[in-house]
Amino acid sequence: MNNKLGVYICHCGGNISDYIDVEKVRQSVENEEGVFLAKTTMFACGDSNQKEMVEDIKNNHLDGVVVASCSPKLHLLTFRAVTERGELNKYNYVHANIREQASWAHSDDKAGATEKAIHIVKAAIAKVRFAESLVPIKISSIKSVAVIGGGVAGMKAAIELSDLGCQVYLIEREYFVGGRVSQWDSLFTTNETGKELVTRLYNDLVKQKNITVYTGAEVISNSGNIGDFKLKIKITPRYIKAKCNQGELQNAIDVCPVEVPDDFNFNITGRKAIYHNFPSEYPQSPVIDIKNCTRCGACEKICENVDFTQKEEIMDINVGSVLMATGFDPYTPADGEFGYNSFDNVITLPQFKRIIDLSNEKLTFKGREIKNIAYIYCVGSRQVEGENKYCSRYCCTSAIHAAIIAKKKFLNIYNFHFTRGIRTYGKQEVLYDESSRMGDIYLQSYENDPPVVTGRNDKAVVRINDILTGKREMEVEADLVVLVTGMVPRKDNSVGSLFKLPKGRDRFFNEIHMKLRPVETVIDGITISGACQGPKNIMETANSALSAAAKSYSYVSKGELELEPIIARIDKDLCTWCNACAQACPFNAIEMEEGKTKNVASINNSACKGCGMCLPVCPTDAINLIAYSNNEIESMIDALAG
Amino acid sequence: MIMQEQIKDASYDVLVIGGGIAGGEAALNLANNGFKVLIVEKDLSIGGKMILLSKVFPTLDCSACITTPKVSEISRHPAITIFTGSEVKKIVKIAENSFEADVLRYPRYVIAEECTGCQLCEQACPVIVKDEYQFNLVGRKAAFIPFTIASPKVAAIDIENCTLCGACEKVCPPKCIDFTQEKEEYRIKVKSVIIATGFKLFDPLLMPRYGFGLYKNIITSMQMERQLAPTRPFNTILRPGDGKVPCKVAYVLCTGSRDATIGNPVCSQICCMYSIKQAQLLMGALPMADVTIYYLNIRSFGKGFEEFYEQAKGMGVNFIKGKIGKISELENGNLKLRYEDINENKVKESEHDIVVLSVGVIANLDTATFFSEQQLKLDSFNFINQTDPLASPARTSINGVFVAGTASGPMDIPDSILSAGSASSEAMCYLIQKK
Amino acid sequence: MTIDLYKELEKDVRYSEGLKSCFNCGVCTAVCPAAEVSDYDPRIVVDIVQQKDEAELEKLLKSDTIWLCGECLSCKTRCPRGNTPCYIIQALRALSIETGLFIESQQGMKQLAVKRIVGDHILKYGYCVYIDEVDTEMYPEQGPVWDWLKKNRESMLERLGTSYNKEQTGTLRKTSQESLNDLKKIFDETGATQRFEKIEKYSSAKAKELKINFSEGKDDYFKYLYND
Amino acid sequence: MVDTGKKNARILVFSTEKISDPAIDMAGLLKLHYPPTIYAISIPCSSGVKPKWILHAFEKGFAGVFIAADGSDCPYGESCTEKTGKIVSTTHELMKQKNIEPARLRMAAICSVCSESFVKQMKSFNENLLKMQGA
Repeated sequence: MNNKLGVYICHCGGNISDYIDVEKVRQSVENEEGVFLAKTTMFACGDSNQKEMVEDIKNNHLDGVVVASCSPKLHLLTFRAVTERGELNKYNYVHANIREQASWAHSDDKAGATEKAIHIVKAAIAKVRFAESLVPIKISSIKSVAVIGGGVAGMKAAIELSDLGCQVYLIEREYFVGGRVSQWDSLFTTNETGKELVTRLYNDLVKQKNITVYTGAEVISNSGNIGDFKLKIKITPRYIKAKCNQGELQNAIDVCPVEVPDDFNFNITGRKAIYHNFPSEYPQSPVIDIKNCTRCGACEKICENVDFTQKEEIMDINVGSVLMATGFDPYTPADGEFGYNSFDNVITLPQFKRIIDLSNEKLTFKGREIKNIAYIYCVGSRQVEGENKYCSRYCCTSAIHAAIIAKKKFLNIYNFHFTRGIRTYGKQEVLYDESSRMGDIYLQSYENDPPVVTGRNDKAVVRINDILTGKREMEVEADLVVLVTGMVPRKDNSVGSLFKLPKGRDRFFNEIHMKLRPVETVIDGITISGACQGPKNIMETANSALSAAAKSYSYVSKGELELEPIIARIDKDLCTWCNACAQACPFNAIEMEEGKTKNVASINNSACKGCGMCLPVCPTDAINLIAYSNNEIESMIDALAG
Repeated sequence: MIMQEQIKDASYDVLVIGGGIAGGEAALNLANNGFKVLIVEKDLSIGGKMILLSKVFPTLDCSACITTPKVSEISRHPAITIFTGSEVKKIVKIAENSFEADVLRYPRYVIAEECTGCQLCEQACPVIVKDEYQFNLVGRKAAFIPFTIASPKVAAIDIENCTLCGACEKVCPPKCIDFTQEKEEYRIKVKSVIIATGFKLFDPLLMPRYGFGLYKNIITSMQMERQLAPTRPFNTILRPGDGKVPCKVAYVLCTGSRDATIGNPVCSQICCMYSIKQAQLLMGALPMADVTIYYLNIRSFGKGFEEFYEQAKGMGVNFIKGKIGKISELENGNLKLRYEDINENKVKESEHDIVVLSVGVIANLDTATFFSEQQLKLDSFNFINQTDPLASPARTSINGVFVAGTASGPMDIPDSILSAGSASSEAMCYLIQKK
Repeated sequence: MTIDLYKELEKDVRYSEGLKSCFNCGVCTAVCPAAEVSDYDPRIVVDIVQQKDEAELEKLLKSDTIWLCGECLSCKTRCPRGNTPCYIIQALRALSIETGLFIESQQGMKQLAVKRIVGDHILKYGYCVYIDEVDTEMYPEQGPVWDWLKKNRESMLERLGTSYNKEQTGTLRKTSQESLNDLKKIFDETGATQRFEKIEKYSSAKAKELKINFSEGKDDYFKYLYND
Repeated sequence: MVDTGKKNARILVFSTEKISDPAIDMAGLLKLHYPPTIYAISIPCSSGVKPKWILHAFEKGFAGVFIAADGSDCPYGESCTEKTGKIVSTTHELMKQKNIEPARLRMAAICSVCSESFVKQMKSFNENLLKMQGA
């Protein structure tokens, strides 16, 4: 039992002390059993207080420390480190959350919040009395990383990790790498095309010796943990032999009688069942879309490299860390949303970008020449009624950029932007200025009065009550209506569920802390990057990919990792080996051990994850979780009840 | 004149210029992966602008709670050396993986290792000057500790304003005041450089029509930030003219941003959000206050930002679309703002008892002079040019020199941190590949 | 209208100088002295022009709005995008006269009065405003003392040291016939003369429509405009 | 304590470190208020709650116990929901033996961003417990 405890209660610069009488909390706990000193501090996490704590621990030989401040997600590790610098084992530290769970939650009831804080601190004191010095479990960490998603984020991260000396597995669900960016034409700010950027990246990628790229590949199961994830990958065949004659293959494509919508072009064009997206893409080999293939055999007759005997493969890989770069889906408007699917000249921004790329000389859609284009902004973002409350951040710039490109590439294009206030943040503002100078027209709707799309002859008419001209009702007869659709999380996010990645309010993957740990997730060893975390433009994606790569690297670089020693412990005197615990354990961490007088359960320390599922099933109450023992929990309950 | 013999040599893997949140994050990433880093910070404390902020959007975490632990981790890290009060004078690239930097360390006139931060010198000093860390809202002494959570928390003598009266020397318990200190010149050898020199705030004196500097109750957003911060100068919000607690507050967005008349056509990316944040904090601190934000477009584009904007509207913050044309002062010190309310298409005037100018982000021109023999290219707004912004945003026109944070353009804290992660990651590759 | 108003407007250098791109911040309106005393809104004018809507432009050219600007150029120095709404107004005014649309608005019609006072005076005297032409009938605000001053102007202006009506240097001197000829030439060359003729021509038509006697000088139509 | 005229029920919440605790933290961050007599003890996984702890809480005077379960988000495996459910039913039996109304123990899955649902659960649980007190 620890009985020389130091307790620190943080003001958090007002975040706590504005609602909680911090001094009263201090007075209420200073006479608790075992408390040697109890102090308040403006910023517990500040350097000077940390120094003071170190001195206190050393000078007084404290054997337990409690800091009552913010959520442990923020600063548990900070204060464990302080405890360690005070030469006390860091597991003798207990964190009390009196900010998120007291001052902020009960800012409407100062007395109630103070009362609650007192009990929370007392419970932490009760717990720290039972705390013991522990040694972290060391495990070896495999110096390899799985990067899931082969868009720009995944490719960039893979190259980086490989440069740093890791073995990298790049796993792409589609048959070609490049992701969304390969679908875009000219990009802001460089005017490099998406294809060029992607080509540049995979040229770098294939130069690296220690990157293995799997396309048509999906992770289907995951076991293991940080340092040693065991992934099963299902690789669907291309039905084309690796080395093939390009000319023959083109002929094979030409003879294929099947035509299906081309999702690379967002279904505005068709493609064959044997296809590739664009000439220079990677891998340089087409693929047979077996779901739509009728097995007519026409291609086989022409090209000897077609091989229908190829089989699905299952691969096992072993990695120390997983980097998620699964990207986003463009929002798909509901039927009838701004005329989508009601009028055939209403399309989405991604479709529009493909049309610009695919048209030459004249901008045409469904055989008609396009002159007047109406862009309706914030479709699927900033929804007043729908569930996407967030701003997709990239779309204003992207739509304006596309409008400029269209105007420069084709003659007589008139752009009308139906906005909700343009958000070309930062240097992107110059683009907004440029488009206005080129004669683009900007209109803005009131928040509760969005533009309305109706049909007239073969045109779509977009009507708006325009803020900028003093509520004037304006209408534009458009040859094409472009719905500026935002980013939404991937529809098929099964890989996220597989890794149990938590999602934020916007349903994108969530980081631990936007500023402190922006690319880490609560699942140890898994980092996130790019638009799977939330809308981002390409530059922001590259930054987050590189940050995530550096973080994943830090998990595997040393070949060894320290894990929390919070595992189950068997009381061999009480154990009667009934096998219930072993059955409850999801990690096969419990085995029978033959003792002298009886058989007992035994915990495999490196397999136990400390979930505690074995605890309630034990008929003799012979299992406790370290740091969550009966003593600790029950004394906390006593303190909270008192 | 410093004699050649006095130049001190030292070598590190990476020189990080700027000890703000971006420089600090980059240094930590590098140091945690085993590289030796030198941070050169011009100011007396590390932590940059972020350590001086109140709370951060959109989570309303207190800024100090995020910055101070990072700062203390940086200052404790065995692989990181910090020079505060120091300037990079010149950098020459000799070859790949080989740079030579001349660094000047200005004297603090206090023996930093011995100072206990007791503040007795501060009490004894008879000289009072404006406190730049409180953005001139209050005064400080010529012998002073920059601010309560400064790192290092060590006194310094502001020699420009010191009268050399010796009062501080007499009271200092460890006798660590030393007027004989001289500036030290270092020649530093490094293998790579990260520039994280941050940004400057727009100076509203350049926009006389807003009356800043002329009318007392017009302050900058940074001055309001200080009034809201935990280490605030007053224990409440006061308007400077007469010390009255304000009840009608106006925010003038795009002061010095998106404005060709002062030569900065781009959007500063942070002002909308920090103004919305301050508005929420003000409504908490002064429940009777009435806060109006005059905007052109609200740019709440980041993760959770739009929701934060909606939250502010829900709390009753007024948002009026229209740029302020002019501000004039009334006899009682209140201010009259003239604008066109775009939503209603009407010219209006409104009276406020304090006006906060939401000043924008301007390039820090210090960076232009670092390199003399190689050219560090700047973009048309004088930020550091990113030579491959889409694939390698941290790269500059000099191989081996990387940029982190707002030195390359306006960005918020999360983006700065990601940018620092990106810069450190690229620097690591550069170091490993060229070994 | 057969004429493409936008094409005409774009020919005017003041239009291209004045309108770079407008993002509707409203600062021009906020600082505009005319907006302070009327419902004049330069931002809306710019926005309409920017939208390139032929019908709206025609409405604008027929409206009172474009005649409310005082051409003080306050807007020029404040616009964050470097536009000059005032230049746009100047171009619109010129186009309104050119197309004859000015006679469709009360304020526009007054161009005739301005032409006949300021324009004609310059050609006649070399001065926009000349003492001989200022009387209390047209400018009652001068007060009765003006009648005395005007009657005794020669001796009074002599005593004040002016060169009134004399062919020498100094204020109020007589403009030589040679200079007046030069002025006329400038007006001819720059198109001012032609514009004056257009004002007269379109005004004459308007007077006919209103059944008001139209000849020259301070005729009934002039008085109708002047007293409005 | 401020006498609001109405006392709140004392509720013990077992939350989980990675899933439901972040939601409870976020409720605070968003200032979604709930009665201050609700206390959370955070554990790794909701399927590790021992029935004796729950009974101990009732013994010590808690009016209700709430298990903020991981549900299908549990990082330790699919079986969590089922196992937590089993703990609740076992404990309900034990409670009956001790004449404690089973309604005093509740469980619901609280995901890492389910702040609003947490607060709603707490308010209704509090109301119900107060009614039971009154009855």
